[in-house]
Amino acid sequence: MYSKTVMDHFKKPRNVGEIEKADGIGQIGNPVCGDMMTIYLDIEDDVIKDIKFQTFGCGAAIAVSSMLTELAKGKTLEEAKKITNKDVAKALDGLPKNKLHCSNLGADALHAAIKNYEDRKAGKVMPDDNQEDKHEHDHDEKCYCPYCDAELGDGQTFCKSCSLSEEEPA
Amino acid sequence: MYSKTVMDHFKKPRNVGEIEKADGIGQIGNPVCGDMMTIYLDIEDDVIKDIKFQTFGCGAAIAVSSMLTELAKGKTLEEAKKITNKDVAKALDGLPKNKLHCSNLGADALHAAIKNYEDRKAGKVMPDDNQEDKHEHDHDEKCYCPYCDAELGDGQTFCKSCSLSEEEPA
Amino acid sequence: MGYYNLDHINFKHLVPEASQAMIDAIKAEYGNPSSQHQKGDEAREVLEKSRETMARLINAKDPREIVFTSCGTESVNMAVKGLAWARQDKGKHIVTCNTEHNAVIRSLRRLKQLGFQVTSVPVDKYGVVNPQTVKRAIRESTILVSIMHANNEIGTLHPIGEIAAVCREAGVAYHCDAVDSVGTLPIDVEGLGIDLLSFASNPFYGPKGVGALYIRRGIGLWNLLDGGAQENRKRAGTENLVGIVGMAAAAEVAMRDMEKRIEHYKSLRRHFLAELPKYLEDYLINGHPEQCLPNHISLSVRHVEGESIVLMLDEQGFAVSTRSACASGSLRASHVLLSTGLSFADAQGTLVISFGVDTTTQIIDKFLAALEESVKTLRAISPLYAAAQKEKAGK
Amino acid sequence: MGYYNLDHINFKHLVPEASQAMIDAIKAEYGNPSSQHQKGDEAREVLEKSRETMARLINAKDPREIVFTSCGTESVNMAVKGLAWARQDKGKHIVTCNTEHNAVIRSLRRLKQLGFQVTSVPVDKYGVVNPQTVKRAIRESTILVSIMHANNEIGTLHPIGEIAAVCREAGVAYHCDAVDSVGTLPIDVEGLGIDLLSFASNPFYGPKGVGALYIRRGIGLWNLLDGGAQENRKRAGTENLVGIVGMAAAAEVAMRDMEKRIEHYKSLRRHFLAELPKYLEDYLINGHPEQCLPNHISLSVRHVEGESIVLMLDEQGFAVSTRSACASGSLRASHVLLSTGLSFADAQGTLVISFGVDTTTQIIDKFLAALEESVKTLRAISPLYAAAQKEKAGK
Ligand SMILES: Cc1ncc(COP(=O)(O)O)c(C=O)c1O
Ligand SMILES: Cc1ncc(COP(=O)(O)O)c(C=O)c1O
Ligand code: FES
Ligand code: FES
Repeated sequence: MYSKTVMDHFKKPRNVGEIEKADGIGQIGNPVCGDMMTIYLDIEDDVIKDIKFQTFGCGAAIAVSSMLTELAKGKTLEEAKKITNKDVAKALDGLPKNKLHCSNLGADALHAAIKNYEDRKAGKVMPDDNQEDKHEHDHDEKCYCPYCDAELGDGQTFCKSCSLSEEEPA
Repeated sequence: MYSKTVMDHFKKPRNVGEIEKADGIGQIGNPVCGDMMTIYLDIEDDVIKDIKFQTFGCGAAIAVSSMLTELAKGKTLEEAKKITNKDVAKALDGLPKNKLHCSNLGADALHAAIKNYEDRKAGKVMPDDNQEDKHEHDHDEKCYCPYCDAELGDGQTFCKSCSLSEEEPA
Repeated sequence: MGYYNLDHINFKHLVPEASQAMIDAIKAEYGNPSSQHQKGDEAREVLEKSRETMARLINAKDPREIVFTSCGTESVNMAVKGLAWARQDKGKHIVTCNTEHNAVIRSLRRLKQLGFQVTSVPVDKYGVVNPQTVKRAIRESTILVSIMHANNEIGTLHPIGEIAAVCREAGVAYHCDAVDSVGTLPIDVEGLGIDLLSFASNPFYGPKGVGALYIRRGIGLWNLLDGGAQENRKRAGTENLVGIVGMAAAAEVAMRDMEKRIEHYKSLRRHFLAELPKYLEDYLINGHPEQCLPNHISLSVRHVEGESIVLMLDEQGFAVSTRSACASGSLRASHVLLSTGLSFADAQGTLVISFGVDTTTQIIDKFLAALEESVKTLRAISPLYAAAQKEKAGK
Repeated sequence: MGYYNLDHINFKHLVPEASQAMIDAIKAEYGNPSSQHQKGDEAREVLEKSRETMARLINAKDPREIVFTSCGTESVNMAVKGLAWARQDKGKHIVTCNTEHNAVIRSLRRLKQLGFQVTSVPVDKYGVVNPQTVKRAIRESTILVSIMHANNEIGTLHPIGEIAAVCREAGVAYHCDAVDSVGTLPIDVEGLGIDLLSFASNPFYGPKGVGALYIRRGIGLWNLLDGGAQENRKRAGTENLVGIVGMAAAAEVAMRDMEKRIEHYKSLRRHFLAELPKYLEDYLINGHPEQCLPNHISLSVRHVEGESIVLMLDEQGFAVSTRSACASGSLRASHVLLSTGLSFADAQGTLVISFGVDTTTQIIDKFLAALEESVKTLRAISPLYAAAQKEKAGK
């Protein structure tokens, strides 16, 4: 099901943990979705000196987090902003179709953390404000309902026909 | 599928053939139905001295004809009239459900032949008039559509839902 | 006493490759292809490899266009009902022909009960549908055409490429019940432009009770079996992996040996038809003389009834049938034979003789002798034969 | 490295009797049960003997009340859709519960697309339906109640006898999806008064992809598979005789060993639950503590996600699952767990552990050690665990 690279990053995730006084924090996903990811950045001269993550999620989500931190480490913010979800999936030698959704969390969380750093610098947010949960889809990388593989539109996390309840119980 | 007795009568049918100057002839069934049976009677002092049959039909129909002639041979007309389809089936150690239909031909043909004899005596018909094709069902012995095993009403040979054509071709 | 199978349309033995593959699969104890762990991976691999084999067998572009089912009947029901439901908003009219298998006929009858309309087009005396007749039957509201490839009673092949072209032009989906031809004759769903193709494993010496449906990419169906996510979400239910593996193994052999088998069948058929007049008179050969299954003969023996011949031949060690067994239980004259213009009596006297890879000309010769014998006995009992003889004598 | 199966709800090996029966069937080359000759007779006999075994397994009065299918899903689809169609003139309302298997849920969703109405009743925190709630949900137009026996995710058993009584009183047909209990627990369709009962072969160590449906005499269904005359005209299609024979052999063993197996399962379950606190904290056991499958444990490990635990345990040689595989492919929190009141996060962290006849307390001990290890690793990564620890420390 998973590529060797995915399994390697799942079994030995790189850069796990929290950075005590992080310069930027990005959090994305929620348990409803099944995945939650927090990215911590330590930034010096607009370069990502250190990056750590915490993830609640499936094997793919953990591997994506790990790979993402590897890709971002040492990069300038401008470079890091260009990392896409597709890059992460590619670096992992691909992900199963119904996991592409999860993989989309990775770059989103990184970008959220960078934005958090920039917003703090601009005085827009207090250091411990949490970033909003946002889950947009790239237009080049389609996103699929984790339930039925139907293609999802922007912002959707499940396709409509897979909504849970049949009818209000009597 | 068939009992030993059925197979025996099928393989070695008794009383096959035509009686040249028969005193009574009964014919029943038609090729639409898949079975046709002709019974020839040689009657002396109201006793069936000889009986022969010709049958176009399945294994069951042939065995039924053969067994019927065995049962009827030597009987008085009054006795022979009492032979039912059920008696024939019973003497054959039973018939498959979807063959009960065919088995109903046997006694019907015999009764038709006796009636033909009596009608001739009464001057109602010429010796070579064919009896009408009649296929009624006893009320104690249910009859089933040979196509779908649905129970049939009196006079029906196939159940309505099994009628052949879907719709007139374009 | 030996027992010879000349009823291959209803029963084929397993090729050794298939039975070995099945026994291996039983012993391998594959896991559940849907589960998340190692045991599941292994099973998934075997399943997907089998799917690829199926795609090759009918030249499907993408293995995901193949869905495994539990038999030809399920494939047909899934295709016909699934398409009708999926497109019911576009229209409720379906075109078929008069000689389809019961799987198609009764699926359509079911749909009629749910408000669909069906037009059944006639066939010619060989049992062939004219594509132009299909074209004329298509209306604004037509959503589906379902016309089989090889007919299971008379062996006739319909011009499915031309029918597919007519459907393509009209924007109507085309389903082809190819249960009796896939694995025997080459089929190319891409080249022919077929949208839905039903087939089964046993006709090419695979296990019974395993089938598949080809669904062209982009053709949407409602599932017949709703539930879990198996078969790319097109057919729920735990897979019969043992059967699927057997089907794939049989398909590999079928592809390898196809030409050789066809040659063999053709020579048997020629032999049979050439010898037959020496043993029998007053008979008819049904179906198209060339456009037909190479291993199939439909023979109407006049003045006797088919089941009684089958029974008598069975006693002598030969299995043949009156019509395809899946339709049996019916004692009525075959709708297929009547559609080609046969009389009721002749239709009732019809045998289906079908050859297999093991059939030889020696077996055929023995069979013909037994047939001669049986028919003689039965004609002696038959009132129809007696009448025909009298008529002849009268002339 | 050894590999231990603790995922028996998704994958059971074949009992030797079943695999031997299947291998024998493959070698026996049975004919087609529908054909008219000797080869057919033999096959028919084997088929009918298997049907009698099934009838004994669930105490059906008459073997003709059993129809063989290709899986549990087919049985469910046939029962639910077939009854709905057959009774649509009487009414179009169906009652079910919130924790059914996808086979039922999606069959009902399909029927909704065709104009039926569905009421889904809630369950209590153990996942049990209250028969009185079912009674209140029944309306004038209700034609069918479909409520499962053993839930496949949490193992909870519903009071199906009481539900059957409610249905009987209301004149409504009762279908029970008993895929996960038949062959494990005694079931008596006569005694309980069930009208339709779906079951499958693999849950009692028979082959995968074989199932059966019990249809009480007098209950009319529309066929799901229309076509030939097989299965007493209730299910068309060439039979998977190899699978059916395997199912029957497994059923014989299941009947013989049922008590012994249940005792074994119960002692394993006791051991597991007694030992668990030594290895793990912050967890929940889902389902009813007594009215449940004896070989099934649903365990929610808080603050970690289930699939990642499964994957990690797989690496260490243990197969478990997050939920029943037939539902997998879904990454969403389980509707069953949410229905019992679990939070999304806890539901995401749920494992299904299920024992088989070969499971031992030694295997369970090894498993628990591996589980402890895996959970520790994953909690170290988890933001939810970190937050929970902070909160605890703060208090
Ligand atoms: C409760 C329940 N119903 C139905 C099914 C479907 O059965 P199958 O996978 O044999 O189609 C399952 C699957 O295991 C199940 O657990
Ligand atoms: C033309 C045709 N279609 C469909 C079927 C049904 O296939 P199965 O018996 O595998 O369900 C048959 C039966 O052999 C057939 O001959
Ligand atoms: S982000 Fe993985 S399923 Fe929603
Ligand atoms: S009398 Fe035999 S089928 Fe009609």
